[in-house]
Amino acid sequence: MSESTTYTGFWQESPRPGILGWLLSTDHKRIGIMYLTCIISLFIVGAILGLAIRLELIAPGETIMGAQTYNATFTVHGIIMIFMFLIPSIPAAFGNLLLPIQIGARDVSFPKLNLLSWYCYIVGAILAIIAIFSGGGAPDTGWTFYVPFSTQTTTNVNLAAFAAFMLGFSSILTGINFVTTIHRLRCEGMTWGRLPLFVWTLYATAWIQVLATPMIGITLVLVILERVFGAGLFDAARGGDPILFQHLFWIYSHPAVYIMILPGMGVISEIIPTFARKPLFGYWAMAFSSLGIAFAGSLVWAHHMYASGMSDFAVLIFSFLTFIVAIPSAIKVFNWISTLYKGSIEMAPPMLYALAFIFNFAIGGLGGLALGAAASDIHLHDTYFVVGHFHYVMFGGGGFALFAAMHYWLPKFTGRMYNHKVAVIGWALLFVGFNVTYMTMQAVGVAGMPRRYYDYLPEFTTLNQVATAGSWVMGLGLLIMFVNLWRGMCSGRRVGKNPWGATTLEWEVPSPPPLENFGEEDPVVTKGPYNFKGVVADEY
Amino acid sequence: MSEETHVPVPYRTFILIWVALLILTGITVAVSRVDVGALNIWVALGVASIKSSLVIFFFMHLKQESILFKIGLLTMLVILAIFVGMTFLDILYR
Amino acid sequence: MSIEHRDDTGARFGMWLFLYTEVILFSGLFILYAMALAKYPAEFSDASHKLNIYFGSINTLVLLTSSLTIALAVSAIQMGRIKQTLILCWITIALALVFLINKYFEWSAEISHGIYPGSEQLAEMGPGITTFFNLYYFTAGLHGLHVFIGGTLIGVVAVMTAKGKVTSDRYTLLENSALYWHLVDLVWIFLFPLYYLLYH
Amino acid sequence: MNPLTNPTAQAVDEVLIYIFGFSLILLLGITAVTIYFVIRYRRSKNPEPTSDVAHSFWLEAVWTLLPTIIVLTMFWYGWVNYVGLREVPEGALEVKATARMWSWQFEYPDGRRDNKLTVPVGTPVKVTLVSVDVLHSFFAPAFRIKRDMVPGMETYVWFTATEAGTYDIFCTEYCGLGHSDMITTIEALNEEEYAEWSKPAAPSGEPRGLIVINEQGCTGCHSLDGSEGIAPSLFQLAGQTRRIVVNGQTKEITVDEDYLKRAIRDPESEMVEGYDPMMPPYDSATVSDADLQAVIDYLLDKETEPAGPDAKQLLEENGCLGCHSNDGSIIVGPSFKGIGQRQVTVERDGKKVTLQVDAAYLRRALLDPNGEIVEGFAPMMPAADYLPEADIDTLVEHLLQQTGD
Repeated sequence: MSESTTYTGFWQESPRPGILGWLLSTDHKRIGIMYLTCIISLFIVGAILGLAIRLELIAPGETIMGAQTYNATFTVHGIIMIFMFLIPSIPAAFGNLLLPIQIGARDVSFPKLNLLSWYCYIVGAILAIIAIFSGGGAPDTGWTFYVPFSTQTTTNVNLAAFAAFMLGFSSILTGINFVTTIHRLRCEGMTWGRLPLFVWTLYATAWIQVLATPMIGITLVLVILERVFGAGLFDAARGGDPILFQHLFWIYSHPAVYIMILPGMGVISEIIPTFARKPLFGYWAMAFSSLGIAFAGSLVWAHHMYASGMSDFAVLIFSFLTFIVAIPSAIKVFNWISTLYKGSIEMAPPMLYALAFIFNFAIGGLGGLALGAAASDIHLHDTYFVVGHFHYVMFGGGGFALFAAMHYWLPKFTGRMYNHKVAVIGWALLFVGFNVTYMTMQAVGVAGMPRRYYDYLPEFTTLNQVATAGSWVMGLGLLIMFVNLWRGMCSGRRVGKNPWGATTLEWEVPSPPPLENFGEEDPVVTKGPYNFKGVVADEY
Repeated sequence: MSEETHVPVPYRTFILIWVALLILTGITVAVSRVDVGALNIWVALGVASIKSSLVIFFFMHLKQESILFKIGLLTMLVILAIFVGMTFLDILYR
Repeated sequence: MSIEHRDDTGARFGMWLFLYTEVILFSGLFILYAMALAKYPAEFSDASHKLNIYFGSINTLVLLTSSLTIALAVSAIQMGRIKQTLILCWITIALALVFLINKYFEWSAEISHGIYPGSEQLAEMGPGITTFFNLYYFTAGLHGLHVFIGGTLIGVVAVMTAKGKVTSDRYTLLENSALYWHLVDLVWIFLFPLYYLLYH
Repeated sequence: MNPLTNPTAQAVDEVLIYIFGFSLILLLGITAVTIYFVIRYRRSKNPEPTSDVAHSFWLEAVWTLLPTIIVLTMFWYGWVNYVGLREVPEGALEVKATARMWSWQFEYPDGRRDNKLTVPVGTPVKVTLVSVDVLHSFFAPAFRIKRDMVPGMETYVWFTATEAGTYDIFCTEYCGLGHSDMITTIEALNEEEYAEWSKPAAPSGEPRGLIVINEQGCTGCHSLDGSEGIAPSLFQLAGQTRRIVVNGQTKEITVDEDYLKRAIRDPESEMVEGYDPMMPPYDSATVSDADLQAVIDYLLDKETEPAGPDAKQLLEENGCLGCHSNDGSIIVGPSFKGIGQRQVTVERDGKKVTLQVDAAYLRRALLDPNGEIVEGFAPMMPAADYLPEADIDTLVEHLLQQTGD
């Protein structure tokens, strides 16, 4: 690729020069890069807050912050990580970068709407940050905004809830765009059976974004109205029902878990075939299990509420349905592992992250079984076991999938490769630190430590100290990973079209891809997405 | 990527639908004056569903749209029914 | 080399998806309504009597008619009758205004009776009636907001039609605004019997 | 997690062990197979894939069906044992637990209140759960029981302590600032200790006068708390003046022992103005002279009035100490130390006012705490308006005596 040392693809080609060329760009890749930048920045903020939470818990009693600060810290950590990092992470950042290229399109169906969606995201994020520093102080409700506490606290819940509303609106617009794009803009020959699995998972995710997100919108609006007008729709003294809030909240927020994890599964389904040089095992099972998870995921919200005072009959039904959702997830794990069978496996950094994903997700999923069963959930609910469990799924799953995607696709979009040895060191520290931290949290939860405690009884001290030490290893791993990726992007070795020997359409265009992706002629697809015959990896 | 162009719907059809909607509105009001117990709310919802079907299929041209639009609407309605119905599992048995 | 990419069906499909999100948005309030109705059937019936059925019925007629006019406007633009399209659009907007003015008088009357969210008079009527009116104000308020947005949207499209930017072979904008307007009508079709016509 | 012998813990632990056991086997299996494949088929050894099988109906059917069966057994086991947690055995002792920000109060059947849950070993206990402000949750890890406490709703848990000891109770539903301090204990006592613990409350019980009043059904017409009824209230009679009608003449008298005697033995001779003559006379066959004296003593608030709970106990029982310290440190609200002679700056209707703490201020602060907020503190104190007037007086008096140092 010597002739292209100055080639920079979409990074330079733009109707407008400079910063406006980015802020007013409707190019899906530029919007994707803007999302990625914001998401990673907010992730770093959230991670620092997370480390502060762990540091506070290094010993019983007050160590580095008081109770109010602690409550605000875990609330802001939750709001940032859920609404501003995980939900938009893979769908909005990598979905935007990849979806059109992978289906052979030049852009999404509604490029202007796509930009608007990014602005909604930014406005939401800015409002949330203003909420921390203004009014009655940073919100202290937890990211769940449970009533009646959220309607009574004097902290700045109104603005934070409105910020979450804006972020939800951004998510809806992205969802609408993706569903339409996948239906309307597939190139010639790109049948449903030839869609890369990442696209399938984005498709399932986009439907959840469209059909579930409005529910959190109206719920948060009602919390604001409750605070402003004192309406009492969730206030038992005025005829309301506080448990109904939890229903409305989880009707969205449980499917939201799948918004966070499904695209991650899609990423893993792309990476594993590439580094095993084998087609993904059970393509249709994988495709349909994504749709199955998306659908069944909207049937199980009340499994967050077994101890809430909900009816026992509802516990019965929701517990049953919860176990049904476990099955498509299990199928995915088995299919990924079967893909490895008799493959030609290369342990490149993306593959390491992908395998770590499977391990972490398996632990998270299996821990979910104990939470899905009614009797055992009664003990584990609202303890640190839950905190450990959802970090296994969200961070060990969604987060690791994002890191896998960054190691896999950033060379494509920057045209440069990072240092592999350093990447492996970062991965190892992250993986070990992660498991030490969250496995210990699960243990301390089984022992009975409730969540959202800034102070705890002395009997929980040892395990908390181990978890805190683990968080430092994890922090170091993250630091090494980010620095390595950054240096790779700025000054790494240049790569050609297809450094990994992968098969989907994005690897057939130059790195980085040009504006409108495919030059003069639209691509024509003639084979399935994971046909490795004759595909050779470029040297780098 | 097929482009479906619609034949314009004649004014007459729309006006007929409008008359039907007005008649159905009258029926809703009339039925609400008769006491049939818990059935009232179901009759009201039933008539409202018929009215909305007319609006969706004719005014909103769903009749002319491809199967994709219809499946999409069905999906949304199924999810909606799940949200409402399964919340009742708690409220009615508490 | 920006390519002119046009996909009218895609645009309509996107609009439908957006309408689904609107339906789910309203459904949050309808879920609360259903649960409260199951809990306080008699109180809801009493509260329903306090609403003015004439205001409700007139607004129903107004919205159904506006739905007709905007549907006719779409047919008109398809047939290239720009002038008729414009007239129909303006009638729709006028009906939207009638609806909002009607709503204004209805709400003023109720508020003057001390019935509004958070009022003490409402609290004295007991939890069932309080819940009914809270839901009524929030649902009708959200609906009113949609009437306003829909009317504005149609106004913008009408201006664009007058300027020749919306034409007989490029009318997706009008079609999508009409879809949005029909949604406003659909919500009201359910809102009307559930709030105004509840008898036991 | 020590092995526990109490029934609820056993029910939950069985399920936990079953699920964790299966999960461990599955996790080890998945991990072992993955590691084996990664090593066996590494690219240096296996440069090209040696199989291109992309699906297998039977294999996929097996690993769909097998997990389905396994998870359904988990579901069923979990549900059956959950039902056990919900069905309270007969003969359970009933205790009412009230949660407020951020304290616990347990009310026993004999009316006594405490901030710890004291139970006998071997007897099932049903705890009825209510909350007066926001969501809380009752969690006793040793018994594996948990239930949210929802305002406006009654929930419950049950457990049986099989071994004497002290067990933690946590609040597990986030409830704000003092959430992690909302901890108390279950004191499981063996038979003798429990009998000893429950003794003092039983005999002291109610004063004789009150028992007579209740037995005779006086409260059917006369309230004891000052509320108006079809007859004058019996609340705080001593020293009050009443306008009475004697033989058509209205005169004002002071309520005293003699008047009360006449009013009970021969009510129609002197009627309180504004009430109808409908009270039956109570002769000495119905109410003995001794009982009459007891009633009058009770009504006039003489010695037999059981000593009200002392102020320190009230502060503890009602969770005041969760936010207000006795030693001058700031927990959430201002400390009680020196409060009796303190000058405070409060915000009232948006205006700052500096005032000297006095009885009236303390009363306002207890009954309408958020009407005047001390500068630098958040308006979050729940009103103590559920306490009887006498307790409020006790508290105000006690607080005024806190002169610091």
